[in-house]
Formats: sequence, C-alpha cells, structure tokens
Amino acid sequence: MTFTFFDTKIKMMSDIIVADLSILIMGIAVAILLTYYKKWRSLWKWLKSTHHSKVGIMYLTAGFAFFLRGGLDALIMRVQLALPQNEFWVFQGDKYNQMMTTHGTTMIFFVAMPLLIGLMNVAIPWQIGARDLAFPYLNAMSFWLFLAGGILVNISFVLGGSPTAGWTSYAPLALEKFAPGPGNDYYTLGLQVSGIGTLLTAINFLVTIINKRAPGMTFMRMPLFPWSTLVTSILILFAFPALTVALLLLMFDRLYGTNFLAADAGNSLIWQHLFWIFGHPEVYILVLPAFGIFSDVISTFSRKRVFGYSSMVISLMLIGFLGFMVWVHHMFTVGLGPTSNAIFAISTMSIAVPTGIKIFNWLFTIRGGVIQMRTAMLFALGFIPTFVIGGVTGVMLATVPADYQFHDSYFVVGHFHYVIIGGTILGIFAGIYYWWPKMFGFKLNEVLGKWHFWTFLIGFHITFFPMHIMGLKGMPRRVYTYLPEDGLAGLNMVSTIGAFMMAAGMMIFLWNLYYSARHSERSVGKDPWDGRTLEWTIPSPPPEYNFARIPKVRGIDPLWQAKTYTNGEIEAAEPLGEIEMPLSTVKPVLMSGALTIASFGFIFHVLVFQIVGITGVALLLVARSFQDTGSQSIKPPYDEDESIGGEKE
Amino acid sequence: MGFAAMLFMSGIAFYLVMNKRVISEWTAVVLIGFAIVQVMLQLFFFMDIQTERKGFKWISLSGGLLVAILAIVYLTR
Amino acid sequence: MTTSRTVSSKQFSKSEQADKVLGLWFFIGAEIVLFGCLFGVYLTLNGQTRAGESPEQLFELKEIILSTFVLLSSSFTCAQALIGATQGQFNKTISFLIGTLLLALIFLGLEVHEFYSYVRDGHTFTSSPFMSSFYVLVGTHGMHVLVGCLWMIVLLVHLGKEKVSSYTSTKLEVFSLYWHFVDVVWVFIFTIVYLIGKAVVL
Amino acid sequence: MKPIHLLMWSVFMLLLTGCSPSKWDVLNPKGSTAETQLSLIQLSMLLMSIVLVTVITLFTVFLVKYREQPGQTNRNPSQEAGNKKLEIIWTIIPILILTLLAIPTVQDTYKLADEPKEAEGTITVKVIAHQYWWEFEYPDFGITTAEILHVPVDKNVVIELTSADTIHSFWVPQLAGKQDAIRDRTNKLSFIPRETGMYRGSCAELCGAAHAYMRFHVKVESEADFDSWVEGMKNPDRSNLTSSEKRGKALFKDNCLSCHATNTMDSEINRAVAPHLGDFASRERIANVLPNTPEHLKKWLDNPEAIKPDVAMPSFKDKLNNEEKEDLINFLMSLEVEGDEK
Repeated sequence: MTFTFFDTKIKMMSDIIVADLSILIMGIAVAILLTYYKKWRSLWKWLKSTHHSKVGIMYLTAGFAFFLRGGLDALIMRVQLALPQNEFWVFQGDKYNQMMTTHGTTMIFFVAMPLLIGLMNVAIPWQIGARDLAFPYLNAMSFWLFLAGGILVNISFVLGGSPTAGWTSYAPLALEKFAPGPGNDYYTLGLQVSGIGTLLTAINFLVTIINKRAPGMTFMRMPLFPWSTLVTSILILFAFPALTVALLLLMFDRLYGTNFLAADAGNSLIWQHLFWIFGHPEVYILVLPAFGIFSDVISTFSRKRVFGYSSMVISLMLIGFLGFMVWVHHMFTVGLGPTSNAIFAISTMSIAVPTGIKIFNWLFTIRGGVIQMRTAMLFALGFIPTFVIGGVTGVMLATVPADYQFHDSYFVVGHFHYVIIGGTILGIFAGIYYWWPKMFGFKLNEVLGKWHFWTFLIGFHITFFPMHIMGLKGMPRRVYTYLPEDGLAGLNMVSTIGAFMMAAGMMIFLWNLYYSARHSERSVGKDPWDGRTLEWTIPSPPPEYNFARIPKVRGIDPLWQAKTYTNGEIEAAEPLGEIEMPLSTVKPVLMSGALTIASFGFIFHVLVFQIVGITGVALLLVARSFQDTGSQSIKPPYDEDESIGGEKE
Repeated sequence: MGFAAMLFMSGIAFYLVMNKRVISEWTAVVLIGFAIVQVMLQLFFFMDIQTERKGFKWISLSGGLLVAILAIVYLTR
Repeated sequence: MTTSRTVSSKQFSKSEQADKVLGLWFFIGAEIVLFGCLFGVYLTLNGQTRAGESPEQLFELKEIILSTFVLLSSSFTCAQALIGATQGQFNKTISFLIGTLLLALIFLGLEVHEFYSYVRDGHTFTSSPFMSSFYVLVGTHGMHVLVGCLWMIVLLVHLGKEKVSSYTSTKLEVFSLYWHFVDVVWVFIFTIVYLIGKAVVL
Repeated sequence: MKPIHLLMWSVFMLLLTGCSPSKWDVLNPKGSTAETQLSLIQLSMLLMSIVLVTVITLFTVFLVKYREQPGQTNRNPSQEAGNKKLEIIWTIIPILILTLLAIPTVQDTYKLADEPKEAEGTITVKVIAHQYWWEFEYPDFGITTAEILHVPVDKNVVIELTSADTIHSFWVPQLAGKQDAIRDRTNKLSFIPRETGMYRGSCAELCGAAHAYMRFHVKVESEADFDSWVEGMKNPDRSNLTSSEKRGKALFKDNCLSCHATNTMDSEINRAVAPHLGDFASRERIANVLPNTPEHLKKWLDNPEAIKPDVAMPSFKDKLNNEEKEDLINFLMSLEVEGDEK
C-alpha cells in the first residue's frame, strides 16, 4: 500500500502500520485518561509554564518517552543480530540502518541530553539558592524547540522513512545521491531545531549560575552539580555552532544541490571535522553533568564532604578544555597523517588524568564515611567500576595503531556504551532517585529501586561486555548481520539476552514510578536524605518561589554546616516580602510549532509552509519583545520560625 | 576617535591591495593584523568589554575564538 | 497561602539588565564559532572554482569598500545612539538609530546588488563549491544584518512608545552589542574574502 | 555489592576462556602491521588492567569497610577536605603510566605510516571500494580482480585505497587495521603477510544498506602460487569448455558483460561497474551472502535485491529461461584460475 504525501511516496509496510496503530492507540489512551481524570486544564497550565522545575519535569518526561522509543529500537536491533543471517521482521538492510540511526540520534540528542538538562533545570536553582533561571521564557522556548526536534526525528519513521546514515551521518553517504527520500532531511532539520534550543539553554544556565547565586555562595562554595553544569554549558556554547554549520551545509547539499560535502566536488571531510568538533565535546556534555550528580550523591550518602573539592573543580575545567582538543581521534583512520594522529593521541590520553583524579577523589570521599546504600547511592557506586572500564578502553582506543584495529568495530560500540550508560544514564537514574522526593514530595520505593538497579546494571554488563570481544573477533559496527562462520553467534545471543534484561529493569522502574505514586508515604519533609546543600532547606515540593527568603551562604555544604553549628538554622539574606515571579505564556509552544511547520516545509519542499513557519517565528519574537516585563507578585505566608523555606511543615 | 581609526585602517588596507604595495607573503599577515586591530578598537570603544563581568566576556570571546581557529586550521589543512 | 497578582510595568530590574547583557556576550561567543566554521569552509573550498569565477576575477573591490565604510559608519552611529540613550536624550537616540537603520539598509542594498550581478553572470549558489561557500558565508552575515534591521525597527517602535528609559536603553545596549559584532564579522569578511582574495594575484 | 560484582566478573572470565583467543582475529595476527598493533594492544591492556585492578580493589575495600552498620551510633564522620599529598600522587602516577603508553604509540604511529622495509620486494595493489564490493587492481601486472585479494607471503604489500562512491574502510583484522577509502583521496596501508592462508576482511565504515555484506578475503600464498595465479589471470586456459558452458559463455556475453568483466573474454575491458568474475568459482559465497552453489546462484539471478539490499544487479528471472540459466550457471561455475581451486 502506498500513498502520496506532498509528492513523496510513502510505503505502508507492516512495521509502519504497526507503528501508526500504536501511535494512534497511545494517543487515544492519553486523551481518554486526561478526560477521565479531568486533567486537560492542568495539562494546559503545564504547557504554558515557564517555571524552572515544571520545565525540568517536562524535559524529564519527554526524555523518558524518547528513551522508550530508543530502547525499543535497541531491542529490535538486538533481536535482528541475535543469530547469524537472521531475518527478523523487516529489519534488514535499509530498515536496520533506520533503526540504528534513530537509536543513536534519539539516545544522544533526545534522551541523554534532555534528561540531564531536565535535572539541571530542576536542581540548579535550588542548589544555588535562586528562584528561577535567569531567562525563564527562554527556558520554556528551549524545551519546546527540543521537543519539536525530537518529534521531527521520531515521526520520520511513519512519514517517509527515518534517516539511514548513522547518528554521525557522514557525507557523502548522507547526501541525496546515496540516501534519497526525506529521511535524512528529518535528521538535519530535527537536530537543527533542537540544537538551537540546547544552545539557548546553555546561555541560560551560564547566566543563571554566574549571576543568580545566593549571597555568599562564591564559586568555590558551589556544589559540584552546578559547577559541572557551568562547564557543560560552556562546552555546549562552543560546540553546537559547529554542528549548526555542518547541518546547514548538509541541508543545502540535500535540498538545493550545492556541493559542499560530496566527494567529487567539495570535500567530504568538512563534515567529519565539523561534526566531531561538535561531537567530541558532546561526549563531555553528556558525562560532566553526571559527574556533578555523582559528586553530590556520593557526598550525601557517605555523609562526608567531597574529597579534594578544588581539584574536582579544576579537573572539571581541564576535561572541558581538553574536550575540544581531541576530536581527530574519531578520524584516526581517515589518513590525516602520523603527526596529526600522534598529537591527538596524546591529547586524548591526557584527558584520562583529570578523570582519574575525579575517580580517586570519589573513592576517598567514600573512605572514612558512613555509606548508606540508598538506590541513588547504588547507581553512583555502580557507576565507578563501570565507568572505569569504559575509561580504560577509551585510553586503549587513543593508542593510534591499536585504534586502527578497534575503530568502527564492536569494541568501540562496547566502549561508548560503557561510558554513556555507565556515566550518563546511571547518573540520570541517581539524580532522579535523589531529587524525586524534592520534586514530588514522596520517595520512590527503595525495594523496587534496588531491583531496578541490579537488573539494569547486570543486564548492562551482559549486553555490552561481550561487544568488546566481538570487536576483537572482527565484527564491524553498524552491520545488520554476520555470517555463521564468523563465530559471533554465541556472543551476540548473550548480548541480546542482556538487552532484554535491561529492558526488564526499565519496566521495573516504570512500575516503581506508578507504585510509589500510589503507595509511597506522603510528606517526606524538607530533608529526606539528611542532605548537605540548599535544596534540602526548602519544602518538598518547594513553593513556586523556592525560597521565601534567599539564604545567606557561609561555606561549602551550607546545610551540613548549619546542622553542625547552628542547629540547622540558615540565616536569610533578605526580609520576608513580596516575590516577583514570571508569568506563564503559550508563546514558546507556538514558536516551536511554527518552526515545526517550517521544517516540514523544508523536508517536503513546500515553500508556503517554509514562509508561514518562519514568519510565524519572527512575529512571535516581535510579540515577545513587547510583552517581556509582566510578572506576578506572590506573597509568601508569614513564617514563624523564620527558617528560609517559607511555609512551616 | 576609534571610528576614525577604523575607517582609516580599512582605507589603508584597501589602498594596499588596490595599489599592490605589499609583497605577497606579507599581504595576508598585514591585512589580518589590521583586521585584528580594528576588532580591538570595536571591543574597547564600542562594546565596553572592560565593564562588569569582564572575565566572562573575555572567556566567551577567547573560547569562541579558540574553537573557531582550531576549526579553520583543521578544515583548511 | 499565597496571594498573587499580575504586575505589568515596562521596566527591567538591575539584575535583569546585567543578565541580558551577559547573555548576549555568550551568544556572541557561540556566533564566533559559527562564523569561524563558515570561514573554515570557505577557505577550504575557495580553490574549487570553475572557469571564470575565481575570487580575483569575481570581486569588484570598489563596491565592497563602499559597503565596508557604510557598515563601519553604522557601527559608529549605533554607538552614538546608545550614548544618547544613557544620557536620556531622546532626539539624539532616535535620530542616530534611524541613521543606523538607513546605513544598514544601504549595506543590504549593496550586497543584494552584488549578489544579483553575480547571479546575472551565471555564478549561482550551485555553480561551484567556491560559489556555494562564498554565498553561505557572506549570506549568513547578510542574514544577520537583515535580522539587525528588523530588530532596529522593533526598537524604534519601543522608543516611540516608551521614550528613553532604563527599559529601552537596556534593549538598545543589547542590540548595539549585536550590531558591533556583526560589524566585526564584516571586517574579517572584507579582509579574508575580498582583500586577500583579490591580493592573491600578486 | 561486592560478591555479586565478583560473580559477574567470573562469569565473564568463563565466557572469555570459553572461546580460545586464537579465533579472535585481532589477537591472532598473521601480518607485520597487525603484529605491531597487537603488541600495543597488549601493552595498553596490561597498563590499563593495573589501573582497573587498583580502582576496583580500593572500591571494594572502602565499600566493605565503611558501609553503614546496623545500629551504628557515630553517624558523623570527620569532614576531611582533601589531602594534597594523595591528590598529587594520583595525578603523577597516571601521567607516568600514560607516558609509558604514549611513547610506543607515537613511535608506532610513525612506523606504520611508512612502508615496511624488512621484506624484499614490494607489491602494490590499488584497491577501489564500491557500494558493496571491492576491486583489486595490480598495476605491475595489468590485471584486475575482485572480492579475493591475492598477495604473496613475506613481501611488502602496499595498498593504495580509494573509493568510487561513499566512504568505506578496508579492514583485515589478522593482517592490518583499518584505513578509510575516500573518493577524493588515496590512503596507503602496508603490511607484510607472515603466513599463507585465507583471511577475512570487511568494510568497517557504514556505506549503505548492504554494508554488512561488503566483505572480501585476502589469500596469502607462496610466491610460486602467486606467480602462477598472475599467469592464470593473464592467460586463462579455457579450451575445454563443455557445450553447455559454451552456450553459457555466449549468454554471459549478451547479458552480463555490460557490467561484469572476466579475464576469460576481455581482460582489457576494465568496467568498474560490478565485480570481476574471472575467479568466480573459487569464491566461497555469492556476493558474500549465499554459499556458492548452483542452486543458490539461480536464486541470486532470479532476485538479487531480496538477497542483498540496494544491490545494483538486476533480476534475470524473466530475462532468461531455466535452461539458459543453467547454461549460464555452468559457465560461471567453470570460471576458475589455475592453481586457485576453492
């Protein structure tokens, strides 16, 4: 069955019909639930919100939705690869490449990044003693742009085919000549739109952390999560424009027939350089915030301050700086010459030094502490050995001649999953279990949490450890099948089983969310974990203004200090008074809608849509310029014990 | 005053190229040197870079410049 | 519980002003990388010309120096407008801002004319990698000028409504940073694309 | 935490011992370049396992020792800020370890960039990667083949890599690590094969829908065998064709020759559209997918797209009748170079 959509033929194969049906069923189910529980109004309120914790929670929700999609792609790939010359459903050849590309793109841009940005949104203002981000309106816009990009990339599967050239989308493979159809246009436009959102977020966090810290919170008194967010934002700021340019060139090549990246005219290496100038910092963009979360979690649950705080900060900055100096290690086999390869090998290896410092500092934070095995702490502890494995294989990859063997083999696939899941995803889970009671006022169930942790972690090792061996046995990456005589069947089967175990872990997590929302004890108080930093001085969930009175900070770990010296009392920096908070607005939603329309215009070559979309964005920006001062004034209730959090418990 | 200096420098650069007064290897260096001086004039006279939070302003500029130069060097190799 | 009411007065607090200026500086940092990459692409591909369109044959320097002077002057008038705003002089502000807008429009007109003459001679966006990279680099700068023009129109409406206040002068300050940056980029385009492109023949 | 971690590790170790390393291509090198690479892999693995063991030991010890005990009363440990001496130690030691690794890395990087000099005699092969097959051209002998690269043992082999379309990557794990094949440039890769035998190779850079099946073999043979193969390629002996094979040859000329060349009829025709078929019978698989048998070949002729996605080969299902196909298959199965039996 085929139908035409703006001159593009769309084939309705069984997999697409199933996808369409499941989208339809989920849509109807959501609509019914919203109607049944009469939640349409509050949904609308959420859409309009510019408040940091609400935007953060929306980031987390959307990120998890994409996580499920990316995970489904992963399971499909693992089933296809379980046996040699397997033919699972339709997922061979081009379809497999679609799955593989969507999996990578989704997991990096629409899962790992938004989940981290979501946690930053939620926790940073609390941790630095601020009422909101510097630019709340911009923050909402960033979120909606990210969502528009994510939807574009994810909808491609049912509307003309997904991108096929891998998340790295190398030219000339990604050009019209070798990848006809709208698939790769979805990639360029989806990433462009969400990339703008990410860049704006970075500026937002930079200004917030620099200008909005509570009085007395000097840079060297900030918790490490804000620190890592600061460094990450700088990385985003300087890395994403390179991606913007790369995507722009790819878009022009594909849509207008220019010759930037083709190999016969133009230069196909431009793409690789620009992509990796962005792409390698991106790895650190993903892992540094997780480092920050681990620092805070490990410190809290060891009941000790972070060991070597200043060297932690310095190594964060070093990693950030070196992150820009190593991109050619993704291109060792391109043939740039031994000098260039040697320089980048050394710079790559040198990143191991600050990372090692951080690992040992974490270990010595634990040493001499009182380690409490909460779920958040388990994820942080599981991270250390896992990430070290990923780190040492990273150093092995930096040795150029050896990399000629490892490069683009399953060894690399194993390596970066150890880093990204072992670092980023475990960090995200740690952060979610850690800040959940602050966000929602109840804890996630610890027993289910531990089940989640163990199935996920063990499943993870079973999935990805064998991949190193597959690589050494000669399995290249991004293949949809292999031959029986390759001797890869057993390992691949083990890996597939592990993948399903991870999926089971995710199901336990989802069940935990539901179960805890129904059965968990309400009113956990301000400080459920006996914490150390400012977020634990305010009610759970905090009022919209977070702090009725902004606290005055006198040292690192202010709450712990207060518990030690002043019986938990923290001095306030201002008298109780009216608080100005930003208004909610629907403009960011409209703006991302307009950009989505424009993107569809570009993908399907419909000029009217392009013009309508871009004009819409321009008009909304102008409208915003004339309505950028409104605010609502909130009067916090009178507070007897004068503690800074406002309402008495 | 900064403005006059900038016009002057662009004028000289233009004059040099039009009349081919410089030997070729030095052309690029001299011209880019002129451009950099002009940028400095802009930064200090017009953009008030030395006012509050100047550290972060410099970080923003120099960081961007560093990545930009890396990109240019490697792309044009 | 809390009482809430909506306040709506046209002013920015001190901290909002500082936030906006700092935010724009970081935006400029990102833009430097963007233009740096575009320069890199241009310098990589400017050798890949086809007959009759190499830089030294294509560019007409006299026209370019004119638009350079126009844009540099607009930077000057923009700075004057900001000085006017900080001194509370409405007339000075608005006249210099209109002057900036006019200069910017002249610049755009010259650039459109330049592009038009190239296209008329058959040197289009797709005719060679050199032309593509030239149009993308110079065109991206042109887009920035265009956005600046629209921004100035919005600012003029603001000034007409609110006169000179901390509100409008903050907006003007942010804009002037942007505008000077766009000017700086042009200095490099002028130098690297046009002057050096022309000087290569030596 | 700890016992389960240990258990996990031991399970993996069992897994590792279950498969003998001799079957791990990368760890079982048969060429000079792969040997250099293996020695670096071993060195880095050794150094890195020192790091790994240190971290995991400290981790386990601390975890066991400082875990909160039930009924523990002192819940406020001392809040030490850090320890300069320790921090300097774990900055310096990793730098030393990395220096140990960096020195041979840099040396070997330069070494592999040059052609090897130890062996006598150099053989140059131009390798052109196509979506989804490999073309091998021997400029010294004026012959061209595909899918199986023949090289003599103990000679310097210099590969000059380029591509006809997208980026591909040339990888024979047992002989040498990867080099990319990119259309607008020529990359060099060189090695000395140490042992005769058949070695697997594959494309290691995503190049399109059938990337998984873009494979090839390298046949390392004694110098005498290699010379006779070259001779056989240049002057094929095709005097004793059966009548069916003769009919097949005519069919081949009409239907296949526009894309495929064979040295039997026109070695001078060098069409880089599709693989050369001069030694078709000695290939293990058809198009690297199906086992090379007449039944499979018929399947392939009928519907190549179903077997290898995005393949350029058209279907001959309706173009040839069954008998013609049989003749053609017989002819193809006779395409063999002397001394090069499967």
